[in-house]
Amino acid sequence: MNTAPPAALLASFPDADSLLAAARRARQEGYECIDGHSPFPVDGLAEALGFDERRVVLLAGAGFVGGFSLALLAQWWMNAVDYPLNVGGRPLAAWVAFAYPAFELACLAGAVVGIAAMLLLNHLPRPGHPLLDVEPFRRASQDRFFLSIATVDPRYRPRRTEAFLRDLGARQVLEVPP
Amino acid sequence: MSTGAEIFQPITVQVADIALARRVRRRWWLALALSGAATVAFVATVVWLLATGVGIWGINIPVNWGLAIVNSIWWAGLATAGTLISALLLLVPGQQWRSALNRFAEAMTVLAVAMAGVFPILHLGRPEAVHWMLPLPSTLGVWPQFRSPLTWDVASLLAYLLVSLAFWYVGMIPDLATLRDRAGGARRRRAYNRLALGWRGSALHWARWRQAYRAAALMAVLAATLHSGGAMLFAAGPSAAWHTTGLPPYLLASGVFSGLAVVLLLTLSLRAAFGLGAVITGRHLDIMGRLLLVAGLAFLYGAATLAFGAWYSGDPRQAQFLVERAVGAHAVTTWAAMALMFVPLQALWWRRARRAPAVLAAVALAVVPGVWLDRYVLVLGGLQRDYLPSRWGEYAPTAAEWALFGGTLGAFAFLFLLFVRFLPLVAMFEIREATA
Amino acid sequence: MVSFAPGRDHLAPMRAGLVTAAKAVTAALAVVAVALAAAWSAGGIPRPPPVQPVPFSHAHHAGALGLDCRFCHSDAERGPRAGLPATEVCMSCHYPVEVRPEVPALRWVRTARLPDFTYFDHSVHVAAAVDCAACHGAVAEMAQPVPPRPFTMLWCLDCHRQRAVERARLEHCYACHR
Amino acid sequence: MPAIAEAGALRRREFLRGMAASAATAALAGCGRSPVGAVPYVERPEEVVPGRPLFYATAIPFAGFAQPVLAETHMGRPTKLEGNPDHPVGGGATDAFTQAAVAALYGPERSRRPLRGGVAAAWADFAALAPELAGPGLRVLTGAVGSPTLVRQLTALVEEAGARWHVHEPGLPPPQAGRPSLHPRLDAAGAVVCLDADPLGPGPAQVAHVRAWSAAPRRPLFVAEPTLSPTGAVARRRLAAPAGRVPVLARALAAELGLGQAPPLADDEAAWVAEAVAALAAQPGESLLLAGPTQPGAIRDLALAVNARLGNLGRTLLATEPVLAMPPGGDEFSLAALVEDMRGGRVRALLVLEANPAYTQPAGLDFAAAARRVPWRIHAGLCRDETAALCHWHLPLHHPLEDWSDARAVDGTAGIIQPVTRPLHESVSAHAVLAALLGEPGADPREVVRDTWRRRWDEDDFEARWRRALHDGFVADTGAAPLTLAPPPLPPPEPDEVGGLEAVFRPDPCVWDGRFAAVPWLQELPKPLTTLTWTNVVALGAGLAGRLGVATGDTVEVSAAGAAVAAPAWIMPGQAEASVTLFLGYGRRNGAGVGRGRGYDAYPLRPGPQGWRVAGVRLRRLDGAAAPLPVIQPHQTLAGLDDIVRTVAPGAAVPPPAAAASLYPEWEYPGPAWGMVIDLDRCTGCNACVVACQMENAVPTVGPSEVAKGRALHWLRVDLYYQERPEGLRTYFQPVPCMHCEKAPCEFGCPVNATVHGPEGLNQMVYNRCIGTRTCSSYCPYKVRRFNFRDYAGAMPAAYAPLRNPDVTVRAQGVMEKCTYCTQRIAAARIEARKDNRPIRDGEVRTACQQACPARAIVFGDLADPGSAVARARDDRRHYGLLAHLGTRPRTTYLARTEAR
Repeated sequence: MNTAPPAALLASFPDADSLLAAARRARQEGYECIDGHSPFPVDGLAEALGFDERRVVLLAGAGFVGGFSLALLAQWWMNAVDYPLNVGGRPLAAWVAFAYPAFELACLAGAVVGIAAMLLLNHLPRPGHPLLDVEPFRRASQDRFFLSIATVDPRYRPRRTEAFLRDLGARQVLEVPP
Repeated sequence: MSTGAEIFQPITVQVADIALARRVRRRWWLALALSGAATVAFVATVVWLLATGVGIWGINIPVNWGLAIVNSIWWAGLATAGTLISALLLLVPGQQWRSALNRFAEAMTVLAVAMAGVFPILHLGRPEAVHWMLPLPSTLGVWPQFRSPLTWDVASLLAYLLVSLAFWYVGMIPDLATLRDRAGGARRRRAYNRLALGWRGSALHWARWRQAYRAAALMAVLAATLHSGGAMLFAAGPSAAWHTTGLPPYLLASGVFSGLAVVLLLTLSLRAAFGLGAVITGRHLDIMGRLLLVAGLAFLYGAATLAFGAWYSGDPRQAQFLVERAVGAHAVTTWAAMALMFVPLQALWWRRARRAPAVLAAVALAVVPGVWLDRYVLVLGGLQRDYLPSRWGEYAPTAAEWALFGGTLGAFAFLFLLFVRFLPLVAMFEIREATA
Repeated sequence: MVSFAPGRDHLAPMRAGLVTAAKAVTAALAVVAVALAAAWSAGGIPRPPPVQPVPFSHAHHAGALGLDCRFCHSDAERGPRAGLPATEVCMSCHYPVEVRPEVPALRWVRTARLPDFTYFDHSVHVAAAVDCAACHGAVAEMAQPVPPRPFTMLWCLDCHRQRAVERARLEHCYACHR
Repeated sequence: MPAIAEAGALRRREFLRGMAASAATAALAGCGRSPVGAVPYVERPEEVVPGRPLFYATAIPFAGFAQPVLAETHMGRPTKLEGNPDHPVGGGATDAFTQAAVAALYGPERSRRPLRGGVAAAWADFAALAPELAGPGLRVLTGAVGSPTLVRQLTALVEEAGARWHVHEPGLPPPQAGRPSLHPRLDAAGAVVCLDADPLGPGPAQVAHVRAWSAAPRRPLFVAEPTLSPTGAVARRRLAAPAGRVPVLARALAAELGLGQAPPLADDEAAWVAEAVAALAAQPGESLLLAGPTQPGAIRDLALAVNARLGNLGRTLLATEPVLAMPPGGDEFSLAALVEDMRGGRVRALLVLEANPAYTQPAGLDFAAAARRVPWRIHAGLCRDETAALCHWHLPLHHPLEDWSDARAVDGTAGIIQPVTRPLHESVSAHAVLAALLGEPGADPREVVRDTWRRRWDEDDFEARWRRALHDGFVADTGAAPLTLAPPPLPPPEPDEVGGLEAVFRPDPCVWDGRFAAVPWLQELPKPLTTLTWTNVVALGAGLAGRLGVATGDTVEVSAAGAAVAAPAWIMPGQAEASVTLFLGYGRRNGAGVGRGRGYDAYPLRPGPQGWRVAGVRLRRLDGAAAPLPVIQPHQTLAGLDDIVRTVAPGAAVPPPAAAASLYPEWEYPGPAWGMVIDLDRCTGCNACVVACQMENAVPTVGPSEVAKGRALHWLRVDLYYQERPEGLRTYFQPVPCMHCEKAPCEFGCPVNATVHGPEGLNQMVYNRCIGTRTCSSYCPYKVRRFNFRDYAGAMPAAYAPLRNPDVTVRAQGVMEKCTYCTQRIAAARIEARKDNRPIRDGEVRTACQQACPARAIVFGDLADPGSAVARARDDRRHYGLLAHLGTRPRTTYLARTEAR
């Protein structure tokens, strides 16, 4: 047992519902630096922890629109402005034709931007996160559900918080090493 | 109350241990060796081709597109099915059926698109100048020509490949984390951790991940639909046999049809190989059977519509294309295709047949080559009987062309085997979600 | 709410490294681009003049003596190639008729090279009052002239696009290619 | 064409010597990379502007007749031959053989140096030996001879040295000594009937005849012949009759006109004769009956009598003194007589001058065995052919483009042949060889030729006339002197031919009697009526084939009089059921370059040096799979599509197409809008345009295996369609170059802008941008694009490199190529016009195909200029665009074929 204060407390729960309940309680208690960890996306958990954003979706949409217009513009400039050539008597600015690759590239841009946004906002990749050094936490990607409260949380009190977690129904409460 | 341990552990163990198993079955090694040999042959043929040029193929004027293009659109068609199963069904609310299949269906898609992309490059007269199809600035000051359906094809193949690759990988991240956490050795653990980007199942991460995943799915579906197996390359040209708006849906339908058959084959073989009966249940097979039947009928309808249109158009040449198809040089191929695609398919009207792996396998094994033959007839039909009888010509593929086709089959199998061995071939977290 | 993300981030240096690498690459590309652009505008990387069979100075003949280019390169206004003066042309100035020695055919080394796959006609450019220097540089100031810039397609196009009464006239492929 | 002063000509050859190096480098200049070194002249000739071609008037002899040409030379190397527009014959047009003659100049099959017993020898040695060969024991065997100088030398040899002169011309019947030459005037004839005659077919007079016919191609033409010929193909009414049956038809026809007794006829024959007679009688004095040179002399006399009766003599049928010279005495100087003498040991020395009896000898005439009894055998020719292999001495001769000589055109007009380049090999002039035999070893051929003309012209203005002759390419007013023919007595009727199968012989339309077998461009030239290349076949009728169970490509054995040949069969439309056709010129054994061992040799079946028909033929199918034949166009029917070759009744108009609505913008085409109109009434499928295009645009050949794969490279093709109609077989020729569509599907198919539209309406193909996706060809409804599946240009023998037109890019492997409307010619005209600030004149730009066409079927020019010939042609009632309903707006359009129904 090292003397330094832990980085966080980690409470493990048997199933998603108890984790969800625990998360709600913790919020009511006023805890702020809390997070849930589950082997699959638990509906409502993030919202229960106060998550409320659509940035990823919006950015993906922006990527789609941006990609489309950029591709359209680039094609028009290349084929109609920079080197206009009579190609089979077709119009120089063949928007209908340009729309096809533009749409495909828009799809690419939308997907890439969306995923990139997700990774950036999630601060991923981060293979070295201390949680990953906690032996039991390995179950978090398999069959266990965890609630973590960081020690930096203003409402954190070593004894009280641990007790709080226990009477939330946590199977065990662990200390995350700093 | 049942805890996560009891519900989730079995599936996790079963799937994860396929990738993590220390000892590998001999069958896997055998398959890998075979497909590896085919891949080597493929590379050798490519080298030969690049050294001597497309003159070693059977192509000519008028039939200047041969097996290469047939294979390309065939592979591209297969791919669409994977996208449909995983991405489209993901967007359909309230169904978890896909979870058992989507992962390797996506893998199939990614590999198939890659194979589809190989041929257009190999078939160039001067492959060394392929980069001229991309908008790269140079002292020539000349740009690609974006009215060309071929440029469209380059763009859409590229987009489709990257989108489906991204979609596949993002969906795999949480399961890679599972592998990390079950991996024995430190090195494997580190490796899977890197691949999983340090995923720790945080609620917020899940939330944003879900948004990104769905967005990617939508993009994949759009890309796949528009690409429709490179149909534009044919439909946009003036050839009487191709010049119809019905062609893209036709190619899309047949692509999905053949793709579903391939997914079905993969499903059955993986299910048998790894005893995944619990994960991939009879219900999955039943639904796959229904889907295959529906796709087949849709394609049949499409084919009928095209034929009717050709006849109804009153254009002698379109009619002539029909006749040529039915009784011409490739009549045998045409009817073989029809028989392979639609006769065994009818078995799937019966529930019993749909739940019998043997029957399903037989049907799928007939459909896949059937659709390939249909592609063959389609491509040749547009070229060998063009507007002027003086330019009517024939075409016979050479050994080099067959070798390249076989080579891509081998390469596909090789890469897929590696995927099966080292990556989670079923979306574990989705099944957890479904069973919870 | 705040996601649980305590201090120890093993990947922070990696991400930082990535960012710096990205910056470095971009900078490098920019530098190269600028250099190339400069090279083109300034006429590329000038080659050193080759060793010619006789130490002939253009600076002297065209500069000091003020001979017209066409005095020696007389084909420039008659045909596609400017041509090299027949040895008798040199002789006509350098030797009086009676003491004219027997000379072998000279073998010059080309400095101005027409790019592959292009057809250039001097006579029509002369007729269009294109100054020789426009392509060959200030020959009158160079003892051993080398073309000031590589004859790239873009460079030809620049001129064609400016001079043509009607752009398409000189911008189309068959203007130079056949 | 610059005037060539004598001095100029001399200086030209000097500088050519000096230019050797540069000429070599210039040869490479066509391939893109410019040479590193540059060698200026020491003294420059005025007329040479580097990069500009020079034209010299000369002639190419063919079967004794001069084909007048202008030779285009680049820095001293000939690259192209055009007809001589000022010449009374041909009016600037040429035939396929003449177009390919320049290729023969560079042919790798040409022998490099004199040989004695197969080892290199010196010309001087022969010159030293020659005088002692001259004498009564000397025999000279030549082909048909029309060259005044050659005739003078041969006569001298006969008269002074007592030598004997024999003539053997396998492809053509030689004029009987003393008989006048007959000149049909197709332009003057209002109706023509041909009895096994093929005036429009290949031969020395083809250009003259086709040009005359094209004056009004819609005249009634009746043809009865055993095998389809170009003349039969354009006939209004054609009867397939065995050659043995033609005499009967002739007598019936004569009887109808009151000459002799009418033999019994079959119904179709009677119908044909009735129509023919009606047409002849309708315009007495302006009709013409032609009996083919392959028919017996009696029938030719009969035809003459009929023409006399119709009053055609002197009007549509002219007679002149013989154009070709013959040794006096007829058969005594034939090849057979020579062989007889050789066998009898009466020949001490034999000089074979540009003839190849060892190959072209008829059945049963063992030339080789007989020749072995001759102590001195000398062969003089371009190649070391079958005959050369039998001779002690082989003397390489100059190609006509390297030589001084003279010759007479079909109308007798004489012309001087002058060298336009330095000899490529250690060859000599035929005149030098004969001069050596006459005891003047060192004679300069130029002086020999000048001597001939010095004797004809008075001395004082000789130089002027000589210069003029060189400049013009012909000597004015030297046409053959006309004679008035007395109508010959009616020949006694011969017994009718008994039935049974007959074989008729024809020179191959592309390699003639075998002399052109080494020219790849002629080997790959599709035979006009089969589109077959690189080989010959036995043509037989569908009915006969059905009876024997023979399919096209099967091997059949044709046997007659003990001899037999095995050959691939070809089911020929319009073939008389009772006759099969064998084509000469294949199965070459020596000195035939690429032609060696191709096809089968039909000579062993030939009854005599001039035998055109052998009766009592047996035909049987040999076992073995059908061989794939290198055919350019496998499908030769219209498949019921009536929008490809349009036909109209005389005076009728093609219904105007429904205005093709277009969503696309109208493009402005400032300045010249190039366009081409091709008149299907005029085209006789002679293929001159095809070879002209290949020579002008440096189109390589691909070889038989690639042709069989469907990879032929001709930019311009002549589509061939057969159609069985109630009124008989119809044959259609449709030349198809690039259509240069204004809404070109190929262009929008190209992903890299390698083919785009120019401001003058040209569909531009940029080879160095092409990456070979072949989308353009897939999208081209006319399939006029050709692809370099392999490195065809690089695979050509290096010897042909100097033949390449330096103004045209050499296409690499993997790129598309196609007709460019000869853009290099347009560019040259554009530059000249720009230099003196004027628009390009109508007719200033002429495409190679247009220039070569003897029928004037191709018109090219500026559509924007309403006065231009092409614009006027577009206003013709017969004008239509091929597949115009596709909305491609082709710039190349057609005038429909007129058909009396």
